[in-house]
Amino acid sequence: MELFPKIGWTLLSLFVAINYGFLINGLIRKVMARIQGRFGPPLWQPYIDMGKLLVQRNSIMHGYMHWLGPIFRSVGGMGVYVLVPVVIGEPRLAGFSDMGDLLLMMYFMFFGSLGMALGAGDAGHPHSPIGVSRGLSQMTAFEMPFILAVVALAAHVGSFDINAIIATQQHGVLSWNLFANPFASAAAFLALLGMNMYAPFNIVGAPTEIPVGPATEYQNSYLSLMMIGRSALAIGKMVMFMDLFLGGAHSIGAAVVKILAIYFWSVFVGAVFPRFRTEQSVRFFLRWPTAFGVAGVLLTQWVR
Amino acid sequence: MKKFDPDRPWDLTTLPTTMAPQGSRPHAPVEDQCFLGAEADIKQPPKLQEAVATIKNWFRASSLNVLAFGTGCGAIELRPLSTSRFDMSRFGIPGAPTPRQSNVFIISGYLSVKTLTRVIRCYEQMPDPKWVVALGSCTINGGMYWDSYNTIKVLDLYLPVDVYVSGCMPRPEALIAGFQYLMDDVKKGKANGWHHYLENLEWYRENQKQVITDWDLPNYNW
Amino acid sequence: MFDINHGNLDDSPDVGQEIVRRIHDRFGDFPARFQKADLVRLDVPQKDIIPVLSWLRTETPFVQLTHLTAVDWLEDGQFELMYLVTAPDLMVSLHLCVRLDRAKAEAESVFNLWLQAETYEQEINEMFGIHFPGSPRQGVPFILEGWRDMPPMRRDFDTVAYCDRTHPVRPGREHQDSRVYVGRKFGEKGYLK
Amino acid sequence: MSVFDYTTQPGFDLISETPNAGTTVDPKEVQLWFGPQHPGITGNMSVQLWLEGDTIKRGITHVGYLHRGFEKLMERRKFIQSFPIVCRMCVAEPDTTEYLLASSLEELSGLDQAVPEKGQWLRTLVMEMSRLQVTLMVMGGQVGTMGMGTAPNWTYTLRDFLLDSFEELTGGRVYHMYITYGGVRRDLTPGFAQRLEATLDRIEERLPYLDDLILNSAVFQQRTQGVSVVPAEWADELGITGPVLRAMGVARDTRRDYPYLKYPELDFKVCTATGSDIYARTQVRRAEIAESIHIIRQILQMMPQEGPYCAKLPNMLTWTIPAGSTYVRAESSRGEMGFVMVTDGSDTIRRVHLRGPSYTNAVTILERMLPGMNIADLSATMVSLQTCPPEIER
Amino acid sequence: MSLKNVIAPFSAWARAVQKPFTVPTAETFRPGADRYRGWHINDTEQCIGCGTCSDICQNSAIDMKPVDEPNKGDSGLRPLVDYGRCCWCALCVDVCPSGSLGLSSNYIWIDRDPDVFRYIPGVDRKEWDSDEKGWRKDDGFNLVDPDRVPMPMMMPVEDRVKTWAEVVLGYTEAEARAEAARCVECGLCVAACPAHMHIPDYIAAIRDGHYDVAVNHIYDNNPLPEMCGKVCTRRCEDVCSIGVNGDPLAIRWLKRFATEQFSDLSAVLSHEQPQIGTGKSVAVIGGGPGGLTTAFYLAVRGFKVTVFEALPQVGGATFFGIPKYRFPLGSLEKQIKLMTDWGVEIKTNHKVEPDEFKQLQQDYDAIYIGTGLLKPSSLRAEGEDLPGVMPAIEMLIDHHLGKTVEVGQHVVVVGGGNVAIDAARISRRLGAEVTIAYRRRLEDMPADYEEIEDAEAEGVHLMTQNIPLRVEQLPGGRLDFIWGPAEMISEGGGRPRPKLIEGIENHLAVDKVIVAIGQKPDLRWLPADVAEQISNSWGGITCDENGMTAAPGVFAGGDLVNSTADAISAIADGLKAVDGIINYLGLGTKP
Repeated sequence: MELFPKIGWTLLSLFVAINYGFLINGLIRKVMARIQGRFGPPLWQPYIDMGKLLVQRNSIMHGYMHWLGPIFRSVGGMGVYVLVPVVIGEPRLAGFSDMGDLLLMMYFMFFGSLGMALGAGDAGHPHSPIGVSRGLSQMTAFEMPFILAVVALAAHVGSFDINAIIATQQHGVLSWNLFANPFASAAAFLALLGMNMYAPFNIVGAPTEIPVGPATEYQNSYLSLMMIGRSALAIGKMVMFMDLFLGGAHSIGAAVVKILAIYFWSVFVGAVFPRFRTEQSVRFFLRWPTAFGVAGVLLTQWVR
Repeated sequence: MKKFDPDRPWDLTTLPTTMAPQGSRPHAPVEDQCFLGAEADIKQPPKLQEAVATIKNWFRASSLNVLAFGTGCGAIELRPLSTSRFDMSRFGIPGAPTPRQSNVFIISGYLSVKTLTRVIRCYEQMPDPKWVVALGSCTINGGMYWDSYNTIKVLDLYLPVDVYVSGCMPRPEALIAGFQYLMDDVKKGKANGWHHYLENLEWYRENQKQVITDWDLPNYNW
Repeated sequence: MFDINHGNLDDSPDVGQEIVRRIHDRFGDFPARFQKADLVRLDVPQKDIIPVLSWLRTETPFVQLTHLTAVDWLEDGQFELMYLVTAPDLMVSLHLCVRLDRAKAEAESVFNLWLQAETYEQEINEMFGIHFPGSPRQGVPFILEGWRDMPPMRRDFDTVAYCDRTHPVRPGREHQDSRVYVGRKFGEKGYLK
Repeated sequence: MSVFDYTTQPGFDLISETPNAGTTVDPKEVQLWFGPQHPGITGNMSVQLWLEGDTIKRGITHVGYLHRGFEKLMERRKFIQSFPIVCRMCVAEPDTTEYLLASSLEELSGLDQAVPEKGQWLRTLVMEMSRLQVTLMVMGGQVGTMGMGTAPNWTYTLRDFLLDSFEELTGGRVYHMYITYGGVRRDLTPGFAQRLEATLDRIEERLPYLDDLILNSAVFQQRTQGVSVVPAEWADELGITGPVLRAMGVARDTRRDYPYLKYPELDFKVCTATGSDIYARTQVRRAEIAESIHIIRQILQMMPQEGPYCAKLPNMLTWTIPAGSTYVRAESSRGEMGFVMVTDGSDTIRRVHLRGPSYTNAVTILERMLPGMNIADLSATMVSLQTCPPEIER
Repeated sequence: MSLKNVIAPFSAWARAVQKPFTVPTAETFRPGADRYRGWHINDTEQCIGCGTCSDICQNSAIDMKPVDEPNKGDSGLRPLVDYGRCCWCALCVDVCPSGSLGLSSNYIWIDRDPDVFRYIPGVDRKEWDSDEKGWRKDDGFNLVDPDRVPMPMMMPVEDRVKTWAEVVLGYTEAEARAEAARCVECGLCVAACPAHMHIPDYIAAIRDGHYDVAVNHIYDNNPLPEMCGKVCTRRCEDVCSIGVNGDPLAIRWLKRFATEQFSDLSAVLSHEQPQIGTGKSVAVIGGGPGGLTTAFYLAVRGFKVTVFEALPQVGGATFFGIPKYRFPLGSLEKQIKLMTDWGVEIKTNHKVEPDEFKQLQQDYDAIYIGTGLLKPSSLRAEGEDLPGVMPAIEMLIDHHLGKTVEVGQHVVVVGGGNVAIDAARISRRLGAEVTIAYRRRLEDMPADYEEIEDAEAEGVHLMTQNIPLRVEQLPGGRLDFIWGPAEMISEGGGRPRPKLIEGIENHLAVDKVIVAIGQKPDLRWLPADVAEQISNSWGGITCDENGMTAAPGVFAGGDLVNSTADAISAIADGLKAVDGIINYLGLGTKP
């Protein structure tokens, strides 16, 4: 595909993905509300929030680094998304997946978080650095099993190319890495809990401890930018997990369902648990998930 | 427009026509300035301006983040309101943990002088436009603490109030009705206590300093 | 932790009577009032209160300071400190009341005996202006902030006058006392006075 | 320099261009204001913390944000006029203070003998219902401070069903103003017992799920076991009562030790747990919910259906009470609450002082538990100690 | 971390498929409970404006506001509630003596203007005014004491008729203070009392044990309080706010209690009135309560006052009209002694003649006429001239002057006023069987209800709806009292009127028929021209608002003027005349 149509299609796809992220966000609020025994806000509430954030005044400025935080964050999120192929064999929805590999994706994931951390740290409010330190410790912890899982898959395929990993899973459901390499999957899906920052791993922005953590001084347009970035990142991550473990998707419908299913895994856990303290969550990730990750790598070697 | 009457500071229909009071930051103009519209600079037809204002106000009214600050007794009814039984989030009213991200300040009853200092601080940290909902008798005329040495009696001498919800304490249902009232006002563009506060900052500051003896707040509002 | 003599106080049929008898034997004949099964009030002179309290704290089961508060007897020119000391196992409390001179409002601290007395004494210091030398938080604001007036719990502090001075109320109220209104309306007047 | 710097306000705000006067900042320390504007604080109070990372080095509680001068106000009101005030002393649990005021003045005036049987039963019912509703609230709030929304949503709703019963019986949801001198203000409504039973059934139906969510939850256990242990030797020294004490394994309960109202006639056990940590306190509260339901069922069965509910009162506008002083106590959901009441023969109270469990819990105990605590546990600890700011400062 | 504890919390997901707890949006504004404490309502018809709600409100949330159209007998005030103060404790409802105040079950009131949260319930119409639900007064919980402290009686009923001793014992100190403590100090009684006595003030003083203060308050506008304390018609108690739903405060007994505490009143009383009347003199004709009031308060101001009384004893109707078992002579004498001590000159057995009146007009600066009603009304039935038929007023005067009154074995007293009851009870004590014949129903009787009860208790037989037809002489000196039954018919407004049922004649054999159906004025002692000038159609005297008649310098008051025929009205007239005389003589500071 030519570059410019590709850019156009990717931007369109990104736009749709962000909207889908918003809807999923609304849906999750609904579902969370249901288990709590209430109706919850309307499905389109994230859009209204977004609109509201855009029409409110900003009243504070903590310097340009602070302002750049959400931009890093959204660039990171979008970077992840544009590097994943959403539908197999559909070049218009494949983004730039042929131009980058898993390592670049993970770089973007780190990049967003680190940029955010840098920006938030500039806010001056003690909640921000505390939240940042919590977030970074937890991130380092869950990256461990996640990287092990990715390494296991990459070792299996012999490449960090995501299209190659997808290609190995096209021999029926059982060939999905979810079943082909359950240990790596377990490691990755447990790490996903940490990535999505639902309970019990939502220590970063815990409202009852350090209200909204790193984002404590962000408001309005900054927040709206962060919402966009988070939405793109969430969909990007889900698509990545879909590609890595659920064999990708052959149609848009399948992608929608699989993304939702993967996302709901963390909601399913998050609704019923309180949160861990930082050191507990670090300890958690470095224990069973890491063990699973190591087992996944070993399994790959053994299968080979 | 009626003349601003210092004896009736709570009468928000008497907005003075002067510009922002002395001491306020130059970039806090009276015009509505936000990410989506530094429209004061752009010459737009009035019809369009009106339509844009309507849309903006609709967005503002439909997503009211309530600052989590239980200033008084009334805070106990905010819990049922925000949890399953009354579920205020279905009306688009979630809680917000920090003043930077909230739009509505619920003054849930009496304010001791010590709390008033914090309330003013939090109020000024909130981004404009922002609204104050005052609960119960205490905010109107002192309530049952009318002769207490440590509580203020008339809230609107110190902060602009957009909606009063009567009752001691108001039930969650009354609070929901209060929010609906506030939403209506916001949609119509009537609830502009924040604007009033900016314009009469000196007057408010003077009142605030009368009761707060240890004054360490800045004299401008940003 | 402490040498608590649970001794024969446990065995006595009426703990209140027994402990008062012992205090009388040891410290002097303070007036005692047996108010109910679990409460005895003792009026102790100021010089004896600390010895009585430390004796109770260290050598009897009356180990708990349930509260400490003050009363302002403005007419008598005195403050009264009320210590409620409880024997949690025996379920009996002693209300030890001490009168202080109001002009020289100072009392000895019991912080050394009970840790939490620091808060009680801090509050009494703030609210009544009674000074407890040696208590750790004397003079530190506890509840009030930026208070410039006399300690508010003193009887001669007029809270209404303070409110009138400091906290404006909403104008427009006007009250007619029915007694006065009716008298005036119907021409009530006196013929002797 | 005083460590009590009360000029700074929620968190640092460096933009305010006025550095917090009087504070010296250790470069390694972060100073953090936990409250009063804070979602994790139990009411309007604040804890000033000095942190190193997530660990608290030391801290000081600041109260007074809710001070209304109740004790002063009651000194200048007639006895009956004090009655609407006292329920505001502890917002969540108004009935205990109402009972304490009523019983202390009844004792001093000699009215206590006149309180009719049914009035006593109704008082007991209301007191126990109020204990139940607060315990439910705290039970959910405990896990709510740890970031789970599901359980608090349920328990607040269950509490709200109880508030419906309160509303039916007393005419008010939160401030009941029901227990007054000589008895209570109104009789039972027809069919009240059945509706209350239904509510109790509804609560009981949900309790196993709550157990699964809270006590049986692996994460909750990890978060709470061994956390914020109150040393046993503090029990007597600091006058700890209530669930905090019973979580140390000490079976003390004002209802049993200093019997009042109809509690001697009721069959209930004093719930204890061991460990003295947050988990143990939650266990005690969970057991007390079941026990309270059991007690309320008994009351509904044993209560006489007929009879007066309030003694014949003298003219309340001119009521005078002979001079005297007393101390009365009752078991609230937090522990022993007491009123020191001094009268001087006039028609007003001379001095009244509320002795609440939060007073030591939130100031003395909390401040001593802070060093070394993780900031994540602070909120949970405050809830488990059930600190209630309005009761501290009145 | 056991696996079981990891899995257990997931059971909560069962909740997700159940119905939410949330109140549906459509039902969000649920109605309050049946006794919810919502906004105030007030039945302005029932409200008496006593202000008790305002007194008990610890938030000072209730103001009493004058309203345009007050009802008769109330203060003209209505409560205004400030919802900037209210705490909805509903003590105002529970204390409301009339039960008019209530709380509705509405609870939503939202506004952006804080000034609107003030209103007068019932007057400012609100949508919840007709709410049936909400907090209402309950009989089982009373904040004021509705039960009067019972007045102890001297002796059992059966012994009473044998003696002339006083029937009522009077309160003890404890009882009086307990009774006084029931007062809510609304002041409605002040309006109802013709003399506007300072009732709440002296009751409060009695409550606090300051009886000297109480007596000073009482004497401030009543020189015969001990008499009033025993026999007053006490219109104050009729309007007493506690009396709406309970026993009214025993104001009369309390006044009696206070005045009986002191044998020497001069030592207790103090007066601060300036001596403006030195050199002026006033003649008071008729030593009844009105005349004595004028005389006393003018004497206090330094006037030279002379009282002319035709009977051997001053006191007028309070002397001869009230039996001694209700009002012992000693009480009266104590009060008269105070008057003479303070400068009133009293001339008894001195009947003023027409010529003398002219002389008095010249000798004195002003004259007060208070001769009362002495001419009995006629029975307007055949046989009223028979020797056994006698007017009650004559019988009472004779009795009090110590003359022997023959009543025989059986007496019928015609009438239903206090005079009739007094005549009946005196006859009963003289040993007769007594029947009272009254034209209307029992509840229409103008006499004091306590008097009626006491009379019945003493064995007086009451016959109501009984219209005398004629009296006939029977052989043996007895009389046949013939009467017909009446039915009550109401026409238009007004109270029901008795109408004779024709054709029925009942007979009653009696020894005496005592006629007590009222008296008329008798002005024959006045010079004809003066009488002509000042009298009116029914033979009484018409006065202006200062108490002055058409003749300059001649004032009048009491039964002659106001026809209400009770002592307290006469005292009120006397007080009016005091002001009138002072102003007439140009000594007052006119407002």
